Amino acid sequence: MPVDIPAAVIGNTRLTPEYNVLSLAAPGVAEHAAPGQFVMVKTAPGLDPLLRRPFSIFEILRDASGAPVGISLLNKRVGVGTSLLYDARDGDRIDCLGPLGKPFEPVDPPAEAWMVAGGVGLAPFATLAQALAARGTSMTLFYGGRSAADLFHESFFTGLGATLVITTDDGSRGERGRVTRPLERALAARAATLPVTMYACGPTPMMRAVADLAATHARPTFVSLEPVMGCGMGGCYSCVVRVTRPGGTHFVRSCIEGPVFDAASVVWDALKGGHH
Amino acid sequence: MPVDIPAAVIGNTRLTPEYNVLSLAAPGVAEHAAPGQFVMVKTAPGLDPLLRRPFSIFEILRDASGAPVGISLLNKRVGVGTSLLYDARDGDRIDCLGPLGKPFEPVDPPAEAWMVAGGVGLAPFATLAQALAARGTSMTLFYGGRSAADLFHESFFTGLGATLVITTDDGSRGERGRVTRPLERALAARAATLPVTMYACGPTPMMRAVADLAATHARPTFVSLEPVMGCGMGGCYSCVVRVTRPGGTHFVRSCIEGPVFDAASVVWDALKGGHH
Amino acid sequence: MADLSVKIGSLTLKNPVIAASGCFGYGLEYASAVDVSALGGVAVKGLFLNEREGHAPPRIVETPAGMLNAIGLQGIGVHRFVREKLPELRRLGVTTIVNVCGSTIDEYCEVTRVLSDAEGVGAIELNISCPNIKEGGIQFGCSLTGTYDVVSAVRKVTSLPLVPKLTPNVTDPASFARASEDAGADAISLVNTFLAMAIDVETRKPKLTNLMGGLSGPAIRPIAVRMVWECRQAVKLPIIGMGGIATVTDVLEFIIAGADAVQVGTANFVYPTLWADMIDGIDKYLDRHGIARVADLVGKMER
Amino acid sequence: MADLSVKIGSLTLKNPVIAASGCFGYGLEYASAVDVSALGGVAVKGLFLNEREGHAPPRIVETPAGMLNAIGLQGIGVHRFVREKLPELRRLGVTTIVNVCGSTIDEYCEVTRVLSDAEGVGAIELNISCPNIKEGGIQFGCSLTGTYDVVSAVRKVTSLPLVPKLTPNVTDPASFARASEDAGADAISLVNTFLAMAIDVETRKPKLTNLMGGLSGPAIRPIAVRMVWECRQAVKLPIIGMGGIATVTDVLEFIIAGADAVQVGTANFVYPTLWADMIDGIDKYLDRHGIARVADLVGKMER
Ligand SMILES: Cc1cc2nc3c(=O)[nH]c(=O)nc-3n(C[C@H](O)[C@H](O)[C@H](O)COP(=O)(O)OP(=O)(O)OC[C@H]3O[C@@H](n4cnc5c(N)ncnc54)[C@H](O)[C@@H]3O)c2cc1C
Ligand SMILES: Cc1cc2nc3c(=O)[nH]c(=O)nc-3n(C[C@H](O)[C@H](O)[C@H](O)COP(=O)(O)OP(=O)(O)OC[C@H]3O[C@@H](n4cnc5c(N)ncnc54)[C@H](O)[C@@H]3O)c2cc1C
Ligand SMILES: Cc1cc2nc3c(=O)[nH]c(=O)nc-3n(C[C@H](O)[C@H](O)[C@H](O)COP(=O)(O)O)c2cc1C
Ligand SMILES: Cc1cc2nc3c(=O)[nH]c(=O)nc-3n(C[C@H](O)[C@H](O)[C@H](O)COP(=O)(O)O)c2cc1C
Ligand code: FES
Ligand code: FES
Repeated sequence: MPVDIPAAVIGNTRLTPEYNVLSLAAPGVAEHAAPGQFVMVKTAPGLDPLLRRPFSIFEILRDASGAPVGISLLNKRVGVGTSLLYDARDGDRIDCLGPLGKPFEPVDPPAEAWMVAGGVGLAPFATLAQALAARGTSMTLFYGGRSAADLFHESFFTGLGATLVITTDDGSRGERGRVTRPLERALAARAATLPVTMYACGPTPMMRAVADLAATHARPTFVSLEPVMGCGMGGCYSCVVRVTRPGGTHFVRSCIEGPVFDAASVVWDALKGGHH
Repeated sequence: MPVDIPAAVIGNTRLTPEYNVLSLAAPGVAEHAAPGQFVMVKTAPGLDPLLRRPFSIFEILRDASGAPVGISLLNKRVGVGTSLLYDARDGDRIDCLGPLGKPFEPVDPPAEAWMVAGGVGLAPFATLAQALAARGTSMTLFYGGRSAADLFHESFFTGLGATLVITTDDGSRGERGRVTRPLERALAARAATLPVTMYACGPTPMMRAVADLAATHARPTFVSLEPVMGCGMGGCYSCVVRVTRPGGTHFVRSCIEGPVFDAASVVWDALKGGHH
Repeated sequence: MADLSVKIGSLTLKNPVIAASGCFGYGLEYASAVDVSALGGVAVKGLFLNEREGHAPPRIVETPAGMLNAIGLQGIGVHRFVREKLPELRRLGVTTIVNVCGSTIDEYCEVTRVLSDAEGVGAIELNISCPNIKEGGIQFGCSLTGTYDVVSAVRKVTSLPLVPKLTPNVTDPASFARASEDAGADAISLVNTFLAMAIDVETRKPKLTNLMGGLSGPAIRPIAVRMVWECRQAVKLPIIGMGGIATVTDVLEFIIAGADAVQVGTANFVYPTLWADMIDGIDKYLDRHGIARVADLVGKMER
Repeated sequence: MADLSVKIGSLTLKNPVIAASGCFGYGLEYASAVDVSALGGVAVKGLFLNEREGHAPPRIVETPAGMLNAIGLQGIGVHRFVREKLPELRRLGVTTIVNVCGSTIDEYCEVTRVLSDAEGVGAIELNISCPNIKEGGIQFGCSLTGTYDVVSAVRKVTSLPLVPKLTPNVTDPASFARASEDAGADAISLVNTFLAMAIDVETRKPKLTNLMGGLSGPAIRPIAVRMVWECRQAVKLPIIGMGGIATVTDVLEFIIAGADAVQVGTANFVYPTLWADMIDGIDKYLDRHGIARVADLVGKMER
């Protein structure tokens, strides 16, 4: 039951010259949002740019009584629309359609949840971590960034009881290199009898590497993909991803059958077009 | 020698729900501006709206030392672009090309200058009044608005020594009715031996009425026209006005041969397309 | 409250506002956000006889005030449509217009036959104008005899209102309107998208995997309005106009130019909940101008 | 510093960036704001033999990411141009391309003859594609034989580089490129504007006095790029591409699609001082990609 809300900007925290967190007054969206869902955002009024942009719902904002009043987006500027969102100011009106898409399904104990985030791929995990914490599922966040300055909201996750494993490309925080390296070691170290469900979001090569590890170690794994999306509602067939279904592989619309997919079902060779 | 400047908004005074004065940091424009000249303004970045909009230079802004640092615009919201300028905020960047067009030629004493302004047609007269005051030319401003709330900057003109004659459509200030009524009486009352030059800007019917009075009373009169302008530089031939020239009537480009025209030369029947 | 109803052959639409084919899925996708039965109609995604994969992504690219698409008519095929979608559309009270595709005249006829035997199809929109596929479509739509042949062949197999959808990628769309009229169409719809392309200058590759795509959205509106006006001068048939409609004003512009009804495509991607305001806006305009029926506004441009 | 020069027949341009006809006056209007000699060339406003009034205003209307114009080729005629404008253009060192109009083949030939006898004309751009006037122009540009006839007739009267300017309002622009090539053109330029219209829904009147106008600006760019690419596949002639170019990226897109040079029209209205950065940007791109000559980038799209 998505709604389209002319949301007012109620906060914009610029984290780095590239990343910001944009807070939007959008009660109707916040109310029904589930972990991993997204919104389609009109980054400017008028026709330039014309189309909306998809963003994961980062945080659910609540008032003093705990009632959901809005959402925040973790935005990385990569082009026109994300630059506009970076520059947005309090009081700007930003149309916001959602919540959209299939959410993550948070796993229950005794299974553990391992989240794997690369860069802005952290976005869908704040809400997932809350849902996992509420179930008492123990969780680990494998979080990779380019450098220490590009890692955010760690205390939010540790505050929920998550274990953090950090990597950076330049070694300025945590282990130097890919986030899949410590993940691989952790998978190798874990007894097959102890269940783990993995959740990954980030650059396509990272998600693919996680999917490969998942296959090798036979762990259920869900990825949140980020193809170009024209409508977010299943109307345009622009966002298709090739997945294995009974009877063969098919292009399915990731805005309504995703963005979260079982990593084992994704035909990775057919993935193209995202900016990651 | 027009320049194109990415001017920063340094002030926006909303006078009524329709009118505002927008101040722009644009030293290169301010420096060379003459009374009655205009600028072409990009009301928003990007492609919506695509074209610039023409605006009279209302005031020349100066720093403490008197050096020109910017200009202001008297803006009336009538559509997309003027609404954007109404909503502009400090720090917004607004591309500003100018100064453009043929200026008013301020008349010298003993001639008197009578300015006739209707609504936002006041815009080109602030700079003209300053130039007239500098020459010691005595001046009268006939200023008509819809109501008292729609009359602005009167003290600016009286401060320069101008006599003010006010009319409003609803009679809430000054005489009720058309601004051309007191003008007509004044023309009738003035001896033919006492020279007067008239300057008019406002809705086309008003300017036309002034031109008719000018012809009847044989007074040199200049009008500042406001046709749709695509470029402001003489490039597109969109802004043509039909005027009488040696050898017949011709369409001339009002951005470079105007916007100020000898009222007697304008073929009023051929005027169309402005919003006034 | 003005009379907003529109007749397209034997079909009466509640109002002139139809969701454009390919821009509204099979209609059901929007049922959670929109009262789809309140629309004048829903033109569903183009259907061939069998399922189709469509092109490899990226399938769309944004352009100034528009977008290119090369979806390649991914679809579930007419049989699954009739089985899986049509009953639900009927249940919801949707006025369903089916966009029919084919690689051959036989396929157009066969798809139409299946739909004519099904319950709940309001009209057939013959897609002879998709610029994104090699076989079928555009090869008929860019030739007058091709248009005539496919329309008259399909005409023979159905009594449903038959609406060929014309391409703008021709010198004289009005001649295609006439060919459609001659071949027995009940109405025409136009425009489909403009064949176009975009290149990534860093990679020097086309931005769409398919190389070319169709341009839609507000960018094309002035051309589409012109074509609707030209067709209005050429034929008596009802015209369903489209191309870049995003606001009530745009709808009215098409109607005044000569469209009996309109379709909204790309704008639905941006504002999927625009429908109620748009329909209401037409009503308000008619009331304000003292016009009793929307049909009285059609083609009423003055000079 | 890459080699930006471009050959159009016997004419060498300093760089591929030309001001489009009708969008830069006679060039001199911009001399106070721009170093007009630094441009690859200036295509001046279309000229008939005699002066022309043009259409009654309003002559333009803004549209989404574009504009319509129906100027109606107001102009001073070729004789006054040669007398009053050409000497100053020569003095400023402008590479002048004259956009030649005609109501008849004879007029095209006569205007061209006058220009061929004058000093300082770099090339003739044959405007057979203006959508805004009834006589001349488009009547040649929309017919293959018309195009062939006018180009070959003008070819006989001049040795200046001859560049027919093609209309996009046809089904297959590439066939017009071939007809031009066959008729002896030195290059082709495209696209002129798209025939279009806009209606004021409150007055129900066309927004342009002339009813129809030509659509230009970024809105049309993806269609123009497609047409340039199609023509590149069809002819060996140099191609001057245009339609919605506003940035260096747009210039490069046209070059990669197959344009040897480009023209910038509508964007000049918005950013009249864009030229230096645009030319510099091409140079920087070529350096960054290790391409020595802009000519080496022409048509180098990869699949
Ligand atoms: C379900 C989903 C959730 C997402 N969540 C987030 C998030 O939380 N935070 C965040 O910063 N980004 C997120 N993204 C990516 C974000 O949508 C794109 O970065 C954004 O659309 C780019 O817009 P732009 O105007 O800045 O870029 P453009 O100027 O349009 O293009 C710049 C680059 O971005 C790529 N791109 C353009 N549109 C999209 C698109 N719709 N999806 C993916 N790539 C695109 C282009 O291919 C190009 O390379 C998400 C994407 C999806 C599909
Ligand atoms: C030399 C000159 C000086 C001007 N000075 C001022 C000024 O100081 N203050 C001020 O408020 N206005 C001034 N104007 C008028 C101003 O340019 C228009 O009001 C403005 O362009 C409308 O833009 P918009 O986007 O708000 O309107 P749109 O949404 O584009 O259109 C709304 C209405 O305005 C009319 N319009 C559109 N463009 C123009 C145009 N370029 N010129 C005239 N009418 C137009 C349209 O016909 C339409 O009826 C001046 C115009 C000229 C030519
Ligand atoms: C993503 C997309 C898919 C489309 N698919 C179809 C289709 O399947 N059949 C069809 O006839 N037209 C299709 N069209 C064309 C639209 O129905 C419409 O003719 C065109 O987009 C112009 O209208 P608009 O500017 O309102 O989008 C498609 C358009 C888009 C943007
Ligand atoms: C106001 C205006 C006037 C034009 N006049 C002419 C002309 O006289 N001759 C001509 O060949 N093209 C003329 N054109 C077409 C342009 O040269 C160019 O082909 C077209 O505008 C597409 O380029 P653009 O999108 O960069 O403007 C004119 C275009 C505009 C906008
Ligand atoms: S984004 Fe339109 S169908 Fe998925
Ligand atoms: S506004 Fe372009 S010529 Fe005057």
